[in-house]
Amino acid sequence: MFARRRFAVLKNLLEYVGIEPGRLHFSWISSAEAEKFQKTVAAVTEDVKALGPAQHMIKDIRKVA
Amino acid sequence: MRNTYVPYPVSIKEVRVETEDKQLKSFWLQFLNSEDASAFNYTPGQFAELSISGYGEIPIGIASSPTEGRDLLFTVNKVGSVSSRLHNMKAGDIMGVRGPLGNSYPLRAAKGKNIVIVAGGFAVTTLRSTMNWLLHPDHRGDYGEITFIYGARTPGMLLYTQEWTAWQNSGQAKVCVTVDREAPGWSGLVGFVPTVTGDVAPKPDNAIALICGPPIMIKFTQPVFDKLGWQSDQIIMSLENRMKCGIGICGRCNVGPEYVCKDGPVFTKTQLDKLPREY
Amino acid sequence: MSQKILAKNKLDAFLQGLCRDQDLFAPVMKDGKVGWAPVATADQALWDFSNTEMSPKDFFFPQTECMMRFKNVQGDPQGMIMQAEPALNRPRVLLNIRPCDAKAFQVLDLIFVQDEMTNDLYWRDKREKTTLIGLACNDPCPTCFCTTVGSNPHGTTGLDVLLVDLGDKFLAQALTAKGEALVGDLPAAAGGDEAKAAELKKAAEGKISGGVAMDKVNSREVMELYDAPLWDRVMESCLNCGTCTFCCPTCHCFDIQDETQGQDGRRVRNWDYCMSWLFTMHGTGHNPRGTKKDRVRQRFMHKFKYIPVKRGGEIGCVGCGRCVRLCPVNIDVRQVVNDMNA
Amino acid sequence: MEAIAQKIREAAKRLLSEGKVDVVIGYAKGTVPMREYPYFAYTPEEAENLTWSSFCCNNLALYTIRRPGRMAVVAQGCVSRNLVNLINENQFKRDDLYVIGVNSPGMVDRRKVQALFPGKTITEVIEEPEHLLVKGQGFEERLERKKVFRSNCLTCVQRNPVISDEMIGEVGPEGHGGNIDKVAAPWEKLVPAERWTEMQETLKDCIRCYACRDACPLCYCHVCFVDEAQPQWCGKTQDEADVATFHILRAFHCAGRCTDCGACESACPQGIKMRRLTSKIEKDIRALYGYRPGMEIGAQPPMSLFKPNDPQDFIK
Repeated sequence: MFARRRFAVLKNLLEYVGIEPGRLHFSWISSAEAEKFQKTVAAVTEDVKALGPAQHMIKDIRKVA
Repeated sequence: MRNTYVPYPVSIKEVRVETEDKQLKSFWLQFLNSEDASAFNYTPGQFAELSISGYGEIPIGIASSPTEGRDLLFTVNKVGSVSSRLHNMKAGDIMGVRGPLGNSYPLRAAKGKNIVIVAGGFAVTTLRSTMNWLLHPDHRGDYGEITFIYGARTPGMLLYTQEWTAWQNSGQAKVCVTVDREAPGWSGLVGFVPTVTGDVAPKPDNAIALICGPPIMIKFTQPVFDKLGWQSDQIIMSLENRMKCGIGICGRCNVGPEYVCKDGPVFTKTQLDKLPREY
Repeated sequence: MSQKILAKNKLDAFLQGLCRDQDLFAPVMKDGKVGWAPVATADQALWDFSNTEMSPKDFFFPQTECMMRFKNVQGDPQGMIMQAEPALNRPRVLLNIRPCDAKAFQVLDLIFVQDEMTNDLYWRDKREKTTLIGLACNDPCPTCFCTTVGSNPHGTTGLDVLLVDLGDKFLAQALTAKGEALVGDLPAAAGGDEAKAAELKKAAEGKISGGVAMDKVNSREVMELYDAPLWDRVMESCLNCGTCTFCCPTCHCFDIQDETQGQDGRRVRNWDYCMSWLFTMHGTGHNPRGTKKDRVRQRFMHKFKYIPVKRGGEIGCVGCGRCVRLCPVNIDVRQVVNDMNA
Repeated sequence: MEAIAQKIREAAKRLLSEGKVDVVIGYAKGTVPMREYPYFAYTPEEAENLTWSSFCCNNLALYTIRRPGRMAVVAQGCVSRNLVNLINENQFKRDDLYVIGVNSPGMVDRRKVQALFPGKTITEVIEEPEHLLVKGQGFEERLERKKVFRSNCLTCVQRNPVISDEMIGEVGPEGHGGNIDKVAAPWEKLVPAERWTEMQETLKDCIRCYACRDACPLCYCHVCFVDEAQPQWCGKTQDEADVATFHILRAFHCAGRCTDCGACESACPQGIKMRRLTSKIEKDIRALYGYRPGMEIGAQPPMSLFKPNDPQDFIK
């Protein structure tokens, strides 16, 4: 429940700085909800794949300064 | 002109667990290029930066003696990320060594003198190097009496047991090894290093003392030497500080005007008395 | 070395000559701040300014510098072996650098290059490939105190050429063979020009109002200064941030770290600072400079006592006044040193 | 201003000579124009050095952290709000603190003043009731104070201290007419693709000196996340990803605690406007949970609280 507030603020902040909304997900899943867990993970994976590689917050160390 | 930040590539030749708590391991390292091995000219008391690509470097005293050949021995305590990674490495793995760095024990200047060595815990590494160097047939004749005092918490925490046993048996040096408390199977000395040093009572006449150990041991050993009439310039200590560049630039190990990595790690007590205790 | 005249209407031609086979940089105005940038013509560069906000030290000692690279694969014949980054491929000219900043590089030379082992090739390579054309200060600002720490508004130390603004022209003084090659073809200065430059120098020196006294700092023992009570007051407001060290032309502490990305790896050095708690922290948890007071004291002791003791009296400060201007809590180095000297 | 300063000195002298506090933390006149600094008066004589001007930009609440003994703090609205924060976060007891309250006239941004005189050196700034008389090498000009306020002072809603044991001078107006919601979170207006670029542009001069963090009275962790070595959360390089990681996480750690006091921007040697990040969070906390930090002793910080009906439309 505390996490709900923190994630609400974090999600807004990340979108505010230009990180795509699809990269942060939040769900309530009980330890008994195996099927929901499986489905959520599959959905998140799909969403992130669709977004492609992240453009921001990635440090490319191969780049010559 | 050599780039002294670039480590020499070496491979791990042998790994040995040294202590019962498995926190200390010894690594014998072999240079990949023979010209690097000849460039790496060191004397006892110096250290090197062990480099693990992807993790970083750690300054470690050289435990081998140049009299033992070209391979290098390091005994490493597992504390940070580099040493933890090193503890997970195995024979054949490639890493780097940068050095030799720092000054060394003033052994050549001490020719003709008696030498007292006091070591506590795993700080014994560079003193192992020193003992091997001193006891080598080329050097032993240049020195008077050699006393080696070494203590650890328990018998299982003592490093290089085979070697100091051999020194003891050879009769070439007076070897006093102690553990903090009585322990099953231990028939040697019991007591803290300062106490044992007081009992052995090394004489200051024509002698130098090399002391290396944790701060608490040094703190209590110093007064013992004072009481026995030793002068500050006869007492030589090796410091440890956080180091990075190892060549006296980056500023981390700076103690007063001195850089432990370049001007040290070996200092006389006379020098240390004039410095802030930032070590 | 020769004294030449560089007419202001000949500046563009002079600059063209400079950037023919070198990269040319000069102070420029960017977003209301004076900073360094590449220039090609005279009007892109600043000729009338006090000094750049930050020191130009990052030309030789970048805040982040890749030192080596390695292939991050254990077992590969080339794997895990460090290879040094290549040297600078083009020489550079820094135009209109202030004498204090040039002096700072010479102080740093004493630290980065000492002997065969302490021989920082990254620093040295860039130093050797860079020509410094200084611009004398005719109007030092109220925070400048160069004359009291061995530097001068018209100082020549570390420079290849010194330009003195005489109004309609510059007196160009060649100070090294490198400098001579750049200005040798310019017309010679007349006696009056040199006299005018000498007058401006005197006037500039006279404008330096505040400063530091070092006589007692020099004569006192390290431990006497170290144990002096002043540090309890100096450290009170200090934030232990890196502002003073990062803007300082002589601060040079750094950290080295490894970074990996798949099969690629590099060893990088980054500026670090003695104000940071982490800087001296041991792996065991012991910290030899564990308190704010220890860390604040280190900065001043290092510059005004430790460096002079170790480097033949050279002070680790050139009096540029940047830390005085930028410290978020106005810790004024002049006051601190005068308290050390009291 | 000088009248207020005089009263602050008198109060400090009285508190110190009566032994009510061990130290009075206030501001003293800086050695360069427009730079007053945090000052610690331990004796009535030292209290003579205290001052009050348009350039009291450091947040003195910072200095109460881990400080033993009884202390008095000169506090305008924002400083008092941070004191309340610290009391609510159990950093010290209200009883150990004596608040010398003072209405903030709005503090002046020295960068805005300097920007009016590009390339020139300001040697003196004299305070007048509504103006500043700026003197420099070969110039002299009178500026309207309001025109050079720090941005956060323009939109401040709490100029009087929320707690005080003694009020110096009059209680003044709480705001100055600016509306925070008109300027907060400036990137919200942009399309997502532009936001990252704008943040990079804002942070491009950052030198990682951490003055923003170190000047902030919210930052009192024993080990800050950027200083953690095992694991290292944030790279130490000047790469934009490392710089952004530091600023985003720092801003996030201020969630529900930031009073928009502006100490971070005032401390920054590079003039970086990091409030573009923190103002977004401040705005969200108000919108989502109706909370303004530091307004009330005993208030529960919103990030360590929940209500059953908290917004959750982002949860799948």
